[in-house]
Amino acid sequence: MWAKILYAFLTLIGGIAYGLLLGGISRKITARMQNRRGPTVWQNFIDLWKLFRKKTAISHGVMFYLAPMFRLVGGAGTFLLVPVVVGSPYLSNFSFGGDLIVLMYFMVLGCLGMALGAAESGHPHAPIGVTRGLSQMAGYELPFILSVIVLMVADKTATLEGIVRAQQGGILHWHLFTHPFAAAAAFISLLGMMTSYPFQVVLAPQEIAVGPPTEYSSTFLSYMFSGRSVFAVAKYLLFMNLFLGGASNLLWAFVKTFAIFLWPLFITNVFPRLRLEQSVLFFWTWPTFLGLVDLLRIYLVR
Amino acid sequence: MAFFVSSILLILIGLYAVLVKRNIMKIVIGLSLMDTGVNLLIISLGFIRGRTAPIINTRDLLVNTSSKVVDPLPQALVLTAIVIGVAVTAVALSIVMLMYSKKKTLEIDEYKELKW
Amino acid sequence: MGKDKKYFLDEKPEKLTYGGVFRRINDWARARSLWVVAYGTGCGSIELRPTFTSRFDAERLGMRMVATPRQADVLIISGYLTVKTLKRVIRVYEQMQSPKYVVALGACPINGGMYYDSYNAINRLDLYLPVDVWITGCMPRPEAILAGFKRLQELIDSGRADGWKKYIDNLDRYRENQKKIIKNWKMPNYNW
Amino acid sequence: MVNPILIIGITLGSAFLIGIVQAFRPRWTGWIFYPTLVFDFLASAVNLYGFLSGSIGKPIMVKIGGFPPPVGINLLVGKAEAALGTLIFAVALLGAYHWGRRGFPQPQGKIMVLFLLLALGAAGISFTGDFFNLFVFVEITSIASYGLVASSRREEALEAAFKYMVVGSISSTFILLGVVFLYKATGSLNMLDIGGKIAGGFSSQVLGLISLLILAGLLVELEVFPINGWALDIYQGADPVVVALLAGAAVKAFYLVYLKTASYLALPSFFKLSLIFGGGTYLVSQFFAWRQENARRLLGYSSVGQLGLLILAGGLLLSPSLPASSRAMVLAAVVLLILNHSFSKSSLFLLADNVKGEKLEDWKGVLSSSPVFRFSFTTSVFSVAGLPPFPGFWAKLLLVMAAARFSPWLVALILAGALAEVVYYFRFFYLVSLGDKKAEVGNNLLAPLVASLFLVGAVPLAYKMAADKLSLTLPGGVLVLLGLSLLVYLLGFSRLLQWLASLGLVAYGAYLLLPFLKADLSGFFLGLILAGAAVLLLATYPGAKNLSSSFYPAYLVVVFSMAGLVLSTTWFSLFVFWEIMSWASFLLINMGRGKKAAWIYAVLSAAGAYAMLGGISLLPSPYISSVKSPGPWLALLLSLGFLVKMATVPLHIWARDAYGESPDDFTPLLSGIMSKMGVFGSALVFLYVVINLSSRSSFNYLLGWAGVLTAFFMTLLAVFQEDLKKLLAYSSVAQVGYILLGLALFTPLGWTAALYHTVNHFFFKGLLFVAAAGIVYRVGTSYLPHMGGLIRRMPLTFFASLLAVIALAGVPPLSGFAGKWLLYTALIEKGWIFIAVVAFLASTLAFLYSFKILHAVFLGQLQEENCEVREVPIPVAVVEIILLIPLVVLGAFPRLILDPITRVLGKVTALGIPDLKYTKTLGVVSRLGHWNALFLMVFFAGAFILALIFFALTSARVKLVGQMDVGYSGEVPRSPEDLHFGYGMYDHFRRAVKWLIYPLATRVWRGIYEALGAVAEMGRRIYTGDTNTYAAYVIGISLLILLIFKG
Repeated sequence: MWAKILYAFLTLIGGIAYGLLLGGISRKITARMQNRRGPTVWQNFIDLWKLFRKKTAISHGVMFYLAPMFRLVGGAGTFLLVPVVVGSPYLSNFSFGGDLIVLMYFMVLGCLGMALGAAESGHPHAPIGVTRGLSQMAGYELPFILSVIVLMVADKTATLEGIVRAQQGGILHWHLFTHPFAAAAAFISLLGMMTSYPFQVVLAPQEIAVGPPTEYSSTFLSYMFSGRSVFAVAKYLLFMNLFLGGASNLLWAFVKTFAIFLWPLFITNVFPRLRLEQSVLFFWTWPTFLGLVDLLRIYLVR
Repeated sequence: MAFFVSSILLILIGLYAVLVKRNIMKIVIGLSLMDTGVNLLIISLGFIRGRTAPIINTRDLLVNTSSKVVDPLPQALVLTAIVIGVAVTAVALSIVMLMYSKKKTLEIDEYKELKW
Repeated sequence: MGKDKKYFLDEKPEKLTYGGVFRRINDWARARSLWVVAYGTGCGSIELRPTFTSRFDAERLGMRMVATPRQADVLIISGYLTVKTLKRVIRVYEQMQSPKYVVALGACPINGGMYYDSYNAINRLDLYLPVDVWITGCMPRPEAILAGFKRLQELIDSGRADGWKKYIDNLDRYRENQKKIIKNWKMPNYNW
Repeated sequence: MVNPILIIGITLGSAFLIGIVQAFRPRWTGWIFYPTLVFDFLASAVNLYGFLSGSIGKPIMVKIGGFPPPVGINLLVGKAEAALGTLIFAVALLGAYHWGRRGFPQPQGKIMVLFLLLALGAAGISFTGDFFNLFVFVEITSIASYGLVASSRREEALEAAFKYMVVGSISSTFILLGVVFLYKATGSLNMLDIGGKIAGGFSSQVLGLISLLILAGLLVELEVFPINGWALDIYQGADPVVVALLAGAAVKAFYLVYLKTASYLALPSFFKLSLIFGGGTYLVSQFFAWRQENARRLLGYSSVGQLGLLILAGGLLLSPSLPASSRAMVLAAVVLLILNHSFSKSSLFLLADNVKGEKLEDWKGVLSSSPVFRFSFTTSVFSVAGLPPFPGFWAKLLLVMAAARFSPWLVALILAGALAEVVYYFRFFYLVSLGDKKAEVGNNLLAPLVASLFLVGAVPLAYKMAADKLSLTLPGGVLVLLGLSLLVYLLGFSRLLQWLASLGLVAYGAYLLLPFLKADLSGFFLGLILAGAAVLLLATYPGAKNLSSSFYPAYLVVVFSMAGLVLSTTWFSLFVFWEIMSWASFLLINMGRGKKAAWIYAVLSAAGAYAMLGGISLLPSPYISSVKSPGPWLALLLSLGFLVKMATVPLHIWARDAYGESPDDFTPLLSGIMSKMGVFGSALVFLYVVINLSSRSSFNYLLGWAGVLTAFFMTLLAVFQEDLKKLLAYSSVAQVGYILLGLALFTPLGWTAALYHTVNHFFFKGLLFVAAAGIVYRVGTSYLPHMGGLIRRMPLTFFASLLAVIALAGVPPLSGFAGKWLLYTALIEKGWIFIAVVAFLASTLAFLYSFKILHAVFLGQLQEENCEVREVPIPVAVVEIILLIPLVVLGAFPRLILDPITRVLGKVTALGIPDLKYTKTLGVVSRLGHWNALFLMVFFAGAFILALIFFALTSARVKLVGQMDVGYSGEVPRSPEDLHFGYGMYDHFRRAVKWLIYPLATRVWRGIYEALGAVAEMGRRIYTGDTNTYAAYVIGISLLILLIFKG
C-alpha cells in the first residue's frame, strides 16, 4: 500500500515535470512556427520557480486561498486515477479508485474549486471567464461523452483497464481505428478541453485578462500552474488509454502522449478565436455528428 | 274542432308576441294570450258534443250524470289555471311598472344589462 | 469608519527582506522569467510591440506579456507620464507582487523630454517610483529595449535590482512626492 | 311523525297572517315568520329522522279532503321528500336569518310572505303526489320567485325577474298542457296511479309526447343549456339571499320531481335525454365560467353546471342497463351532490352578499379580511370543486365509479367538467387572494359559516356513504393525524405554539406510524417523509416571520396526507390522499408571492389527478397490486398525475413559479419530499401496471425519454434563471427527471439509482432550499443579481451550500456522485445509450448553474445594502448542519443507503436486488466498472490537506486584501455594483442555445388555455340578454326535445 502511494507520488512528480516540459516544448514549437527562436524548453520550470519564490501574495478570502489547492489536487487526482501503464504495478497509479465515470466527474472537481476561488476574487473578469469555461465545457462535453459511451458500450466495461485491454493485439485494434468517428469526435473535443485557439475565449488574456486566474499571483499561481500542467498530462494519458491502445511501457507512454500533445498544438497556432456561442454550436454539430455515427453503429450492431 | 283551432291560434299569437315584439307590454299581453289559449284548449279537451255543462242545475242531471255532462275536471283545472294566470299577470304588470319607473322606457332592448 | 475601510485594505505594506537560502537560484530564475505589464499611454508602446514579435523575439529572454499587474514582475513605463496617468501607474505598481521592477522607456521619464515644460507632464519619474532601468532615446528602438532588458536581467541576477525594496522602505517619502503632484488623491492610502 | 300537510297548511296560514299583521303592526311580522320556518324545518327533520331510524316504515300518504288517492289530491312523503324538505327549510332558515340581520327590503311583511311561499312551494313540489297539484306548486314557487327576485328593485333584479317570468310562464304552460293531456290520455292525475298504469302496460301513442312536454317544462326550470340564460341573469342580478334560496333549495325540488316524473312516465328515451342535456349543461357551463369576471354570474354558471351533473346522474339512475350496485352508488352520489351544492352554494352566495362589488377584482383581499370569511369561502369552494374530504369529492368519486360501468366517455365527460370547474374556482380563489390590502367585507357571516360547518359536518357521513359503496378503507392513524393537524389551526393566535404543536404532532405521527416503517417501498418513503418533515419543520421556526395562521395546519396536512398516500393499498385511498395533498399544497403555495403560480399548479395537478381517477375507474379492482393486463392508455392515465407532480416535460410549466414563489418555509418540503410522491406513485405504476403491459419496454423507453428530457431542459432553464428559488426549482425538477429515468429503466440498478437519488436529493435540495429560505429572510430578496459576496456575512450557510452544490453537481467525494454513477452504469448496462448521452450532457450543464448559485449569492462583491446582513437564524443553521452531515458521510460510505435500498428491492419481487458487489480495494463493483467512495474521500481529503500544509509552509507572505482591491487597469473601483458580475451570467451561452430554451410548452399550454377561453367567451354570447331570444331558445329546444326523443 505504502509502496503504491510512493510510486504514485513519484509518478505525480514526473507527471508535473512532464507537463511543464510539454508546456515549454509547445512554446518552443510555437515560436519556431512563427519564425523566432522562442524561450528554452525549460522556461516553464523557471517561471514556476519564480512564481513559487515570489515574496508577496494577496488573497481575497477563504475560497480564494483554497482554490489553487483544489486545482492542484483536482489535476493530480485526475492524473492519479488514470493508469500510465496498464497492468504495471508501479505505473497504474490509483486507478482502482474508480472507473471512467468517476474520472469524468473527478475531472470537474479541480475546475469547480478553482472557479469558486476565482469568483471570490471579486474581479468581474474572473466569473466571466468561469462562465465561459463552463459553457464551453457544455459544448465539448457532448462529443466527448458520445465517444466515451461508444467505447464503454463497445467494450462492455467502464474501466480504463478494460478499455485498454480491449485494444490489445496490434495497432489496428486501437479505438482510433476501430471507432474512427468516435475518436475524431473526442479529439476535436480535446481542443476544447485544452482551451487553446480556436477555443481560447475562456482565458482571452487580451480581453478579460486571463479570466479566472486574473487576481492570482505568486505562489497561488505556481500551484495553479502545476495543477494545469499535470491536468493536461492527465488528459493526454486519458486519450492515450482511450484511443491509442494505452502504453505497454513508459517509453510508449511518452511517445503516445507526445503525439496527442502535438494535435491541439498544431491546430492552435493556425486558427483564430471563435466566439463562445460559435464554439458551443461547433461542438454540438460536427463532432457530435461524428460521434453519433459511431454511436448509431454500435447501437445497430449490438 | 273550432275550439282546438282557435285555442291553438291564440297560443300561437301569444307566442308570436312573446318571441317577436320588442315592447314589454306587448310581451306581457302575449303571455296572457297564451294563457288564455291554453285555458281554452283545456276546456275544449273536456268538451263532448251534445252534452251540457257539469253543473247540476236541473233534476234530470242527477241520474246518469256522467253520460250527460262534459268532463268536469278540466273545467275545475281551468279555474285554478285562470287564477294563477291572473296572479302571474298581476306580478308581471307590477314588475313592468317598476321597470318603467326606473328607465322610463318599455323597449326590451334597453333591458339587456345582464348577459354573457 | 469610512466607506473605503470596508472595501479597501488600509494597511501599510510590511518591509521585506532580501536573501534566503535560495537567493542565487531565485535571482537566476527571476532574471530569466520576466513577466511584463506594459503601461502604454506614451509613444514607447509603439516600440514595445515589435520587441515581442518574430523579428526581435523578446520571449527568448524568458519575457512574456501578462494581462494583469498581479502576475507581472516588470512594469514598463512607455514614455511620458502626466499627473492623471501617474495615479494609475502608482496603483498598478503597488498592486504588483514583490519582487517587482520598473523599466522606464525614453527620455520623458528621465527629464520630461520634449514635454519638459508641459503643465502636467512628470519630469522625473524617479521621484515617484523606483526605476530600475532607464532606456533612453526618443523613442528607443526595440534593439535598445532588448539591451535594457538584458541590463535588467544582469541587475536582477546580481541582486542589485532592488527598487521594490527601496520603495517599501521609503514609502512615506515617495508618497509625499506623489501627493505633491497629485493634488486630489482620491485613491486609498495604500493600494493592494 | 309530523303530518306534511301541517307544514304546508301552517306555512300558508302564516303567510296570510303576515299579510294581515303587516297592515297593522309591520314590526311584528318577524314573530310569525321565523317560528314558521323553524317549525317547518323541525317538522321535516323529525320526519327525516323517522325515516332514517326506521320508525317510519313506508312513505307518508296524506289524503286531502278525505278522498282516496286516484281521485283526490294527495301528498306523498317518502325518505327523499323528507330529506329534501329538511334541506329546503334549512337553507330557507339560513337565508331568512341572513336577510333578517341585513334587513329585509320594505315592505318587510310582503317579502316575508313571498319568502314563505317560495319555501312552501318548493316543499310542495317535492311533497305532492298529484300532477295538477304539482303545477299549482310550481306556479306558487314561480310567482314567489318573481316577486322575490324583483324585491331588491335594482334594475338588474327587475330585468332578471322579467326574463324569468317570461320563460317561466312558457315553461309552466308546457307543464300545464302536459298535465292536462296526461289526464286526457290516462284519465288520472295521481302520480302513483299513472305510474302504476304505465308500469302495468298502459300505453298510448301520445304518451311520449305528453311526458316530454312535462319534462321539457321541468328542464326549463332545471336550467339546462341553452335555455338557462334567465337563470344566470337571476344569479347575477337578484339579491344573493334569494339566489341562495333558489339555487340551494327550490331547484332541488324541481330536480326531485323531474326524477319522479321521469320514472313514473318511464319512457325509454328519458335517460338519453337526461344524459345529453345533463352532460351538455354540465360541461358547457363549467367551461363558460372560465373567463367570467362577475363573481355572482360565475357562481351562477357553477350552479347550472352542478345541476347539469345532477341531471346527468338522474339519467344514469333512469338508465335500464345500470347494475344495481352502481345504482346505489349513483343514488348516494345524488344525495351528496345535493347536500354539497345546497350548502356550499348558499354559503358562497351569502358570502357574496357581504362583498361590496360584483366583479372578481372587487373581491381582492377578502380572504385576509376575516378568518370566518376565509374559512367559509375555502371550505365552500373546495367542496363545490370536489376536493376531499368534502361531500362533493365523494359524490364525484361515486359518480365516476358508477359511470365507468356505463361508458368511459361518460367518465371522461364528468372529469372534464370537474377539471373545468377546478380551473375557474381556483382562478377565483387566486384572484380573491391577490393583493396585500384587506378588502372591506360585511360582518353578516354567521349564515355562511353555518352552511360551511354543515359541509364539514357532513364529511363523516359522506365518507361513510362512499366507503360503504366502494369498500374503501383509509389508514385510521393517518386520519387521526389529519384531524389533529386541522386542530392546530385553533392555535392560530400564536405561531410559536403552532410550531411546537406541529413538531409534537410529527413526532406523534412517527410514533403512531412506527409499525409501518418496514423495509419495503412504503416504509422507505414513509421514513423519508417523517424524518424529512421533522427536520424541515424545525427550520420553519416562526420567529418574527409573517406566517399565515393556516400555514402549519396546511403543512401538517401535506405531511400526513403523504404518509397516508404511501401507506395506501388501494388506488382509491391513494387518490384521496393525493387530492388532499394537492389542495393543502395549493393553499401553501397560495400563501406565497405567486398566487397565479398556485392556480396553474392546482389546475395541472387536478388535470393529472382526474386523469388518474379516470384510469382508476377503468380498473376492475381497486387494489394497487392487482392490475391485470392494462392497456397502454390506462398506464398513461394512471401515471399522468404523478408525472405532473414530478413536473415532467411538458407538464412542468407550473414548477418554476410554484416552487419559486411559494412561502420560503414550505419550498424545502415541496421540493425535498412532496415531489417524491410523484416518484412513489410512478414506482407503483411501473411496478404494478406497466409490468403487465404488453408494450412495456417501449412504454418504459418513452418515460425514460420524458425523464431525461426533463432533466435536460430544466437544467438548461436553470442556467438562465435569475431568481435563486426559481433556479433551485428548475434544478429540483431536473433532478426528479433523473429519478424518473432511473425508475423507467426498470432494472434493479436503475431503481437503486432512483431510490438513492430520492433520498440524496432530499438532503441536498432540502438543504439548499432551507438555506435559500434563510438567505431570502435575511437579504429580503431572491433575485440573484442583488446578492453576492455573502460568504463574508454567512460563512456557515456558504459552507453548507457549497457541499450541497457539490453533491448536486454529482462531483465525487460527496454523496451526489453515487446516484450519477449508479444511473449511468444502469443506463449503459440497459443499452439506453442515447438517453445516457443526454443525461450526461444535462449533468454537465448542471455545473453551469451550480456555479451560478454559489457565485451569484456568496462570491463576488458584497453589495452595499447587504453589508449588515447577519448569518441565517439559528434553527435554519441547525437544519443546515443536520442535512450537511449525510452529504459527507454518504459520500464516504454510500452503503449506508445502498444496503437499505437493496433490502427494499429484495421485497420487490419483480425487480430483485441490484448486481453490485462490494470489495475492499475497488469499492462498489458493478458489471461495468467500479468506484471506491471511501478511497476517493480519503484520497481527496488527504491530498488536499497535504497540499494545504505544504502551501502554508512555503508560500509567499499572503495578505488578505479588501474586496475592491482588484487589478482594475489602474483604476479605483467606485462601488461594488460596478465590479459584481451577477446579471445575465450566461448570456453568451444563451445565444448558443436560444433555440433550445424557447418556451414552447408554456406557449402551447397558454395557447390551449386561451383558445379554450376564447371559445368559452364566444360561446357565452349565446346568452344575449334578450328576452325574446331566451323565449325563442325555450320554444326551440322544447320542440327539439319533442321531435328527437319522441320515440
